[in-house]
Amino acid sequence: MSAVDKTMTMREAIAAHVHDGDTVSLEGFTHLIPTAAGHEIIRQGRRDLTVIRMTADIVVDQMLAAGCVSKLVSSFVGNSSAGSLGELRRRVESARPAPLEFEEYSHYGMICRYIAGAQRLPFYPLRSYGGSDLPEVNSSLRKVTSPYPGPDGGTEQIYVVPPVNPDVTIVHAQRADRSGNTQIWGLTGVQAEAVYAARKAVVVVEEVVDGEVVRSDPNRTVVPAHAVNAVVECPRGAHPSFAQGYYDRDNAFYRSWSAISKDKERLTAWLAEWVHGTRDHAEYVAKLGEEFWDGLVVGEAMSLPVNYGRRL
Amino acid sequence: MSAVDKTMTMREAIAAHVHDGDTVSLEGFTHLIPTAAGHEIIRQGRRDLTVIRMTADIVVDQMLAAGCVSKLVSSFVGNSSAGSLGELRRRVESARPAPLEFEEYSHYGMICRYIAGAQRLPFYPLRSYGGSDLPEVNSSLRKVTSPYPGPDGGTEQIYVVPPVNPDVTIVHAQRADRSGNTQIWGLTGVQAEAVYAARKAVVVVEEVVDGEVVRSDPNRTVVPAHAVNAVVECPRGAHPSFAQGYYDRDNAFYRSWSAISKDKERLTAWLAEWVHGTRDHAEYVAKLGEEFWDGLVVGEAMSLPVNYGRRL
Amino acid sequence: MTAAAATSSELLSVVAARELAARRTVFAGIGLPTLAASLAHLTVAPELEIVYESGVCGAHPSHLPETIADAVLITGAEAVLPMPTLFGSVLQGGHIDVGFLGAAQIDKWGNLNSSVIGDWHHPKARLPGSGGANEVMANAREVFVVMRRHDPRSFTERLDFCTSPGPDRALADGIRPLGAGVTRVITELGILAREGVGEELRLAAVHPGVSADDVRAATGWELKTADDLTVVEPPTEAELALLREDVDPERVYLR
Amino acid sequence: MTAAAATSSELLSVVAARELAARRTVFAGIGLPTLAASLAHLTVAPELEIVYESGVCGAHPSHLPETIADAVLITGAEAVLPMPTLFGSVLQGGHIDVGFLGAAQIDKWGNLNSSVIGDWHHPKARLPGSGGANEVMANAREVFVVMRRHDPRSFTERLDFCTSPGPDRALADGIRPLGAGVTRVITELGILAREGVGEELRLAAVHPGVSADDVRAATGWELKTADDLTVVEPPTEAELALLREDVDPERVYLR
Repeated sequence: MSAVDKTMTMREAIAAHVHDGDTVSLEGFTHLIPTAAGHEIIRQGRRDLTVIRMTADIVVDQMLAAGCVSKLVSSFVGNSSAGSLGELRRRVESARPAPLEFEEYSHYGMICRYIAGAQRLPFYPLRSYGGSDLPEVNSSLRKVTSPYPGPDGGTEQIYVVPPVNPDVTIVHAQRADRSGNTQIWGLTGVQAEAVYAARKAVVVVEEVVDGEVVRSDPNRTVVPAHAVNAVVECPRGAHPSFAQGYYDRDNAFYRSWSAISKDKERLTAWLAEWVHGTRDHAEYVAKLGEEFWDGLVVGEAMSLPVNYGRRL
Repeated sequence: MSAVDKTMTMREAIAAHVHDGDTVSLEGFTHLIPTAAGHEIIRQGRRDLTVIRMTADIVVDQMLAAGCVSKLVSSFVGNSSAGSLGELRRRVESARPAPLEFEEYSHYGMICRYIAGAQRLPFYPLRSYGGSDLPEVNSSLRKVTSPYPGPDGGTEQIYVVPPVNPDVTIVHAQRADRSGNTQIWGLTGVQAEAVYAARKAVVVVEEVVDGEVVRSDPNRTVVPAHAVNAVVECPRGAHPSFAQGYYDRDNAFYRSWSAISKDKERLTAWLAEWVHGTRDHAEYVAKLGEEFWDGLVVGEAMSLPVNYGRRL
Repeated sequence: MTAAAATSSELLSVVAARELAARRTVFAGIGLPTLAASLAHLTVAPELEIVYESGVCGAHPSHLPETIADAVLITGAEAVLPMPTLFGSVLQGGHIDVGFLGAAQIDKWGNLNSSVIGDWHHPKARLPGSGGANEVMANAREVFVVMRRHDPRSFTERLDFCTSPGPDRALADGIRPLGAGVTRVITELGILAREGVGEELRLAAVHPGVSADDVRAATGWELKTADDLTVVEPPTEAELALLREDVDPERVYLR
Repeated sequence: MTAAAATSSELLSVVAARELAARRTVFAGIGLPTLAASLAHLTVAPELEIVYESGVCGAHPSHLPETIADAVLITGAEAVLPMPTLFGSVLQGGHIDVGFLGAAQIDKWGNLNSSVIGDWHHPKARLPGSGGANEVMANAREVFVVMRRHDPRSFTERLDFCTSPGPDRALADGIRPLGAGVTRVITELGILAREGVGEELRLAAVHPGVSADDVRAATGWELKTADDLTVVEPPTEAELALLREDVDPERVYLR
């Protein structure tokens, strides 16, 4: 029933919902990484952010290099399988130009933190971490004794993680209606839980569509409007990652990032040219050029429609 | 990659996977209730079953009346909003013709038991039950102290439920391929968790479809093949409940059940005629007649297709 | 032309709708709660969204639904969520402003019984049980109860069984609930209200022609009366017209 | 016509594929594990399903995937699951027979380090960390490790950091894992193996031309040798043909 129009520009959404010192979750597992939102955070010069992201990859390295981030919470710090993150390694290995507080989990530990945050639970149990050194460097990994007998009749212990409740979660999606009903297909990752865990949520989409499009397939809605505060239309905003059915992954850019980020000067120049040097993501897209985008075009593989039925 | 053909008849599936004394979960929340499977369990004369079902409704009352069930685990015992379950009330209120062991939860407690069972957790926390009398009559509802400080800095307690791992879970769905990749739209309930919690799973479907149909929309697959042991094609097998896009709910039958089940003789006659008196669900469907089914026909409301994309 | 006098169902629906003013999300069962929420959406709470425990958000039903899982709620809805998400992230997550609950018995603290009459182990009458009621009570910001019948057996000093406890009982058990528990009880006699922890239900309003004494006589505990007891404003012609012509033209629930 | 001699990648892929005989589900990363699983599917494990931590089950990729989340794995897949379901119900639920893991360091108990070289707080080299490795180790029935480089720095007496512990370490911490931990380590020198709790990795097989002493010298702990040490059967022409013509014809990973 709600039909509040929550659309705004990326500039407006970041200005309204990301503040210095905030805890900001950016999710999207390989697919639909909210890069354009990260770039706008850089443009607006946010400082002292705690960034939460399962796979801290290129967009995190860029935000680190731009000086936005004082703390990182993550379960994988690397450039996919394509190499290293130069800035992250400098920050962690030699505190250059500043130390980075780092809270380390495993993937499922992060997922469970989001679930606990979304479900307002004080902790979430998982069968990870037994015997690992991770609890030694992360005091948030704790044990609980089950109140039920274990398989051998004795007591059973299990590790738990605490909830995470970001000030804001930003995700990228294929489409949403103006009130924020958000549809994702292909890999849906942990986006729904990351949104529900947050105090506020910004959804960036390839296209804003009519409510009728969303409502023709309500099972496709991964995040309902009541959990969304802002909807930003930003085509190609997930580059260099991909949007299933919209454009493919820019693997060449992933491969190039190790060399760019290894050299601080080159990295600074890259940011100056591609982020600070563009007014917004539309300019970044235009600067890459149509020929470039032609290389990432995907063909058609349409889902077969299903019948939701209509009372006669 | 797996392409094992798991299709079989309902008779074969129940004979192979439901045994006297088993714990059997039948799920489907108002939508897609596996009634035909319940009827075949009655026909095959199973005894001493523990039945797990969130909303114990008509099919459970029928299985109780047929003498199949010695224990019920549930969070709602009633005929939707259409009245009472006569046999269940006789069993619980006056142990006629035999007492019924009853383990009572709330809806979310049951959901969490399935999640814990699916995720192989020793317990699952939830913010229910504080101050309720339910823990007094169900010793499985226990408390755990969080290892993290509560909102006021002190310790925080929370109730937990134990996992449930049925011997077999039976669900009804719109369609599956021959290897068991199962697609549901409309209400998806807790079917995926109930299947993953079980040692074995039987999926009953309106139609078995080609793998290509399933694979045109992999996000629609609620239960993947690796979790399924048997696929049974049984059109209209969810009657008197409904299958979104296939046929509507038989509200008249729901309304009639209070009177049928209130009178033990009438209930016995109903079972004799409609369950024992039909060889299988196809006969039950035929006996209802085409005119009857015409009354439950639904019109078309097709989902708009989405593009999954194809690498060029 | 004067509208026909309001029926009991219409009265309860209109009064409940008014109490939803400015609310955003309501967890409603089928029947009077749906009518109330639909009317509120057309009047005092234009942004109101009904969330159904079956998993439906933002329904646009073509017909008045007969169950909380009616096929007409699904087709054309904005979102249909799996039940773990609905109960975990939406309800327990704290997204529900008002939950509607019914019950066989209620006590002065707004604790509810929907499980049994008599002893649980040997009940005189076995009722449906919690369903999601225990969760709605624990997690909705507030709970509205609509009970047609107002008599001392239903409004009781002592519940036969507490299915869905209010925050006072929860706190005594060492559990801190999210919401205020039952804040409004709407009956054929009037409205009982409480604001939150530590407060009893008090008589806040009576319907025209009903006295405070009538309500006290129909209540099984010593019912206190609010300082500013009011008389319920009867349904307006506009409210009745919307209810009769737009919300339930076939009078499925407006019996 | 004789096939060209097997490259190191081909050798490792073929040997790993053979070890997958009769397995049903494998959790594989991109690269050699995918090649091994794809070859096994065509040879010794026709029912094998590759599950990817991104959420893909039953992929039918049109092209060899470049990441575990490549768009070509999604289109035409049998199921794409949300990550909580994949990690919770599929992996932790116990549905994975074999998980493939890599690591910077491994010790004799099959414990793995993929986090740091040096001290965690001031690392000489910061590595990617666990990702899902900790979960794969805890929940897969067994774990295969493919490590090209076999030298004493990687096969070490003492890990700089234990990211993904085998069952012996887990049990010492009071946690009972589901699986056996690392059961096979496949390297350019041969195969190390252990069966489960309480057992060290032993040298089980050497590649042709490699001696047990060579492997011991390349291993940072005192490596024991299995009683029935064998020599690895070289890749057959049939295996190489499938790998080269069907699995990775463009030699994306068969470098």
